[in-house]
Amino acid sequence: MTMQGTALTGLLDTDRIRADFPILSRRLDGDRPLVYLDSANTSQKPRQVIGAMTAHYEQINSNVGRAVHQLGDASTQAYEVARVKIAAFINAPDASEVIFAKNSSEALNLVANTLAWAHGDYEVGVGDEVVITEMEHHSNIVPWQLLAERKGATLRWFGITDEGRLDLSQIDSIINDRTKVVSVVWVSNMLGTVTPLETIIRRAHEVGALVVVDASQAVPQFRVDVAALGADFVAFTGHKMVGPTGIGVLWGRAKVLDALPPFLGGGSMIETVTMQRSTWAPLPAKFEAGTPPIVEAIGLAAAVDYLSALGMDNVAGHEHAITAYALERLLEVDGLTILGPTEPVDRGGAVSFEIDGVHPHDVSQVLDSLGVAVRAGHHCAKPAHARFGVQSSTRASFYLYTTPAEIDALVDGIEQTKRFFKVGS
Amino acid sequence: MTMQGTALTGLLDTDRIRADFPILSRRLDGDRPLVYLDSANTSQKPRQVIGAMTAHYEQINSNVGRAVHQLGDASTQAYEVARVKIAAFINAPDASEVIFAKNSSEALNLVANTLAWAHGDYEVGVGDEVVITEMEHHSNIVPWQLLAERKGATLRWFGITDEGRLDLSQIDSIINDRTKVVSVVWVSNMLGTVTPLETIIRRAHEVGALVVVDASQAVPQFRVDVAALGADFVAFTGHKMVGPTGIGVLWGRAKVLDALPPFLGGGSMIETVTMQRSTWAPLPAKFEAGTPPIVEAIGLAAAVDYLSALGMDNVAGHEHAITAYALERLLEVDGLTILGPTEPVDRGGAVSFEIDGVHPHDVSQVLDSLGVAVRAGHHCAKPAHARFGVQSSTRASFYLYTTPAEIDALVDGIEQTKRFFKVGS
Amino acid sequence: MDMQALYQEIILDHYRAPHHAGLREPFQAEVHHVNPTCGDEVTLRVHVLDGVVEDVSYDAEGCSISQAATSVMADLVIGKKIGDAMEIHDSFVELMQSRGRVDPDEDVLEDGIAFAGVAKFPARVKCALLGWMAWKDATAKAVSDSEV
Amino acid sequence: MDMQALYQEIILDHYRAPHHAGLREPFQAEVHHVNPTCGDEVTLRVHVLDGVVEDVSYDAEGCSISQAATSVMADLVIGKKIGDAMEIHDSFVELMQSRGRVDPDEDVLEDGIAFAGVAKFPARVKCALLGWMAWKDATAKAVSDSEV
Ligand SMILES: Cc1ncc(COP(=O)(O)O)c(C=O)c1O
Ligand SMILES: Cc1ncc(COP(=O)(O)O)c(C=O)c1O
Repeated sequence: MTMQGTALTGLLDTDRIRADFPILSRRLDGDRPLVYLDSANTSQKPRQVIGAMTAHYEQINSNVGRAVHQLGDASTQAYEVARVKIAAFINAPDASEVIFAKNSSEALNLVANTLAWAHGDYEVGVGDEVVITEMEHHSNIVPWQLLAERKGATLRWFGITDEGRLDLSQIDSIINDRTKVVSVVWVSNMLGTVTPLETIIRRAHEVGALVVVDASQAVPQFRVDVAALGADFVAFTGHKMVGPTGIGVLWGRAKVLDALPPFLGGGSMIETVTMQRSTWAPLPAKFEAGTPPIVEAIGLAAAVDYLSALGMDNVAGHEHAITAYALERLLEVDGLTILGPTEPVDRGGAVSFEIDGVHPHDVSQVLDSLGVAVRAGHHCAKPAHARFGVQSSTRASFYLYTTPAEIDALVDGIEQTKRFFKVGS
Repeated sequence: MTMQGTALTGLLDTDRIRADFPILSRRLDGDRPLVYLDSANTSQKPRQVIGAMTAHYEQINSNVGRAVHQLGDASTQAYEVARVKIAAFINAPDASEVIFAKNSSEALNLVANTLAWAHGDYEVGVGDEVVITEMEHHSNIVPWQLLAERKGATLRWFGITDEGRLDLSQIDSIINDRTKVVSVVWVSNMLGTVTPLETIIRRAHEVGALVVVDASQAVPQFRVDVAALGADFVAFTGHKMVGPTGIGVLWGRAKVLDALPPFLGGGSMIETVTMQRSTWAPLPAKFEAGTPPIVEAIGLAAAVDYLSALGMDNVAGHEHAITAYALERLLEVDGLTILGPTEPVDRGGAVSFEIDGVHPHDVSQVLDSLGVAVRAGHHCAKPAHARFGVQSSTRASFYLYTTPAEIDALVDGIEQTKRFFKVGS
Repeated sequence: MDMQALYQEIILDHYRAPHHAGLREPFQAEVHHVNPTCGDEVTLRVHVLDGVVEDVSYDAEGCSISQAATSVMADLVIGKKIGDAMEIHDSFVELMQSRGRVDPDEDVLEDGIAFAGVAKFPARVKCALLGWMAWKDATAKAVSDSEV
Repeated sequence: MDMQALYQEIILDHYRAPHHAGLREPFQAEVHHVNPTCGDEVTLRVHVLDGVVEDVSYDAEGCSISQAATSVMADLVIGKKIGDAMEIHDSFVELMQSRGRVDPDEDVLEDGIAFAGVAKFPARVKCALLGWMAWKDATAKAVSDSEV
């Protein structure tokens, strides 16, 4: 069955949207059109975002927060307006709770690192526990392993069910009085699973633990309201939400951020410096040492404008429709096994799968020769792969520019791959 | 005396160069041309750099090191070629010793942080000493204060002479057997001083200490050869060398980097990950967690191409000629005191000064109204200001596009400022 | 960018001869405020008695705008009831954050109306507010101490 | 992008039925290598005797290219003097890093010439080298151990 057979509802006007993304009209080797199904890895960027950055470099470029001159003023304003826009986009109670980092990974490490040096309430030490899940991206595993190892705390984690959901059956023992911090992914970049954050946050706060949410795949896909969510930290990354590389965001509750020690030391994060000692600037500057990713913040603000103009509910609707169609079509392929939920319920737009008899690298190589760009490997989620007894998988992932015809191209490509490697029917 | 009176030699062809920088033909308020004398804060960017980034976003954009597809390949190549170019630019023995960070500040914090968690030879603990100077940018003070405080080590520093040079008279007692690390600026962003690194490195290595060099103002200004220099770490930042924001570089000796623990944990920096433990990828990946500043690295490579095409010796020659002219003209101004060396010898292109009876903020405000952009404040060097008994200063700083006529505009502006505030002759 | 509009004569007068400068006794609270971006500093003392701002004195280092604003602030609040002084504070902050879109009320702000032009220079707004913020902070401390 | 050129029949044959697969005794050195970007893994054992590569055995998980390259490698080095085997290693590495600009020498590389096409796919070069790197590492260990 191809798209023609189904009446897909909830799709965005992809013709209009695709015209905004120069790369999508690019031709690959053999004059093949690009079928970009690797958006969970990084998204493409519209002219509006690229143009906002170019315009800044050409007309306004200057350092921020330091200069009295006109360019410095304009640059500072643009940078701070970017913060305000991003705060509004995630409904942060206050823009000063929005900290610019270089990516999600740094945002998550910022929390783990400042907890490592914290004294008092937030100190993590021997006997304390840190909770993550088996479904995490390496960027939400390694920082906590380092914290636990360095401070003598114990790392614990939730497992994954056969369906690819979090196994919360032991929640009351995994999150307990010794738990100091719980860090959980919102949407898995490998399995596509949307996790039941509400339950986890409720339990974590019951025992007085901090909650960190890795929203790297969530903020690009649906409307996020950090105030309603109730977590203490939310991390996400610019390049997955039609924004530039080189920028990520940590939203944190002011009360907690204020109580934590600084992360990186240097220019802009100080109140005063003598050779003997220094004191720290108020939020958000306290956590932004050195010249920040200025133009990247401005690019991210343009990305947020772009997403808001489409409407995040519409973006989510598109993702849902495309994912449903992809699941339906992929499930028809003989010898194909999906890792993760096969129903488009509580599920984001990343679909990882295995083809009997063909290694994911080889699948993606043949698909690439047909112009279909997917990712093969462990997708920075080795433990989740190990959970399903595999070392790697092929992943197709979608975004607001993905069309049903591209899903058809993927499925056709998979059939061709099977023929090439002489497997299956 | 104005330019007409002097035969300045060693200048670059600024007419041709300025045509590459769109912002330099911008008009400010009151239709005044921009006289940008704040390049030590951040430099402007040529079309070549902005264009390289736009082209990447429009044609190649994809994540690096993870995907088998054509865009992923091309993006990875471009990113790694950028590393190779930057390695060649500073004559690094091996490209894998070039670590991309988000700015200089992060590069310096990377070293201080990994030393804080190091075990064995590089461990810094009670009784150990860390040496910096009074001339440092806050970004090369605060990380070491944090390290010393957190590990119970002692922070020591070199003072500044009245001429604005490092006072090395006590070098053998300040750098001693207890010294574990010495971190020094190469070119002061406030005083303009070029420090005698050779002497410091020789002494530090004599006692077995590591040497970190803050080359944020050096790499933009003259040919840097890290192999010949002999330090263990060299940090610099993209945005001050006609490159983009959001990227910095740490060069480190492989032997030392290999022995240090990781800095940030996450995707790309691992060899393997299980829930129980992880192992680290070889250099440079070990120190690059998460999606790196890909497009920023490509922009920085374009910057390095731009600088190399001009020739770093020519860039240094231009800087020297302009600085000499600026010093000469500024010294003619009644009531103006230069902080830092007044001779253009071992001196970079940042000139900080005071005007009797007018606060630096007010100086820079009036200059700005004339289109002359300078910086006022502590320039992230509060201790160096305190050393000269002042809280702030006005700083003019130059780069490869600065013309003698812009220096004349500065001096005229200063005279107008004095008239406006009714001070001096 | 009209420098005359920014640097009103009143501002330059206060700058050259600031009122109430120099630290004085008695006082209930002393604070030290810094503008982290430029380094301007003020040490400021407040003495309150029976709900009235009896005295404000300070030692400040900074640009003409921050010095003059502190001087004008001291003139405005000394002798006022705390509540009234806070209202003046609020009007001044509102004026500063208006980007030039609010007309200052001379009856309330007196010499403070000279700062209307500063509101058009975002980088200088912090300068004009430094002394006021210090005063607000110190007064809050003085009040909470006297309540104990 | 010619898939036939990349996936030569020889490669697919080795992939489907790899030679010398499965860990064997005796051995002096065992190493475990991982390709961090994709997760391909190989555990590899080497036994050397009198300067000759007596045996190579392995347990590998990975794509067709990495599996086949490891199989071909074992064929090529087993029974060779270490110095000669290292030379074959060097030719193979050179071929892989040539981006398709070097003509492989069939006398030296035998089935290994089938990998000439891989050199044009930079992302797959690491796959083809995984087993070879493991062998080189293990052999170096075996030699230094036997020297002790
Ligand atoms: C000497 C010196 N060191 C460090 C820095 C910090 O660089 P960045 O702000 O890019 O981290 C600067 C510039 O601000 C500098 O001039
Ligand atoms: C779920 C998840 N967490 C964290 C990350 C890390 O993001 P970044 O690479 O931008 O740091 C990613 C993306 O790679 C992700 O998908």
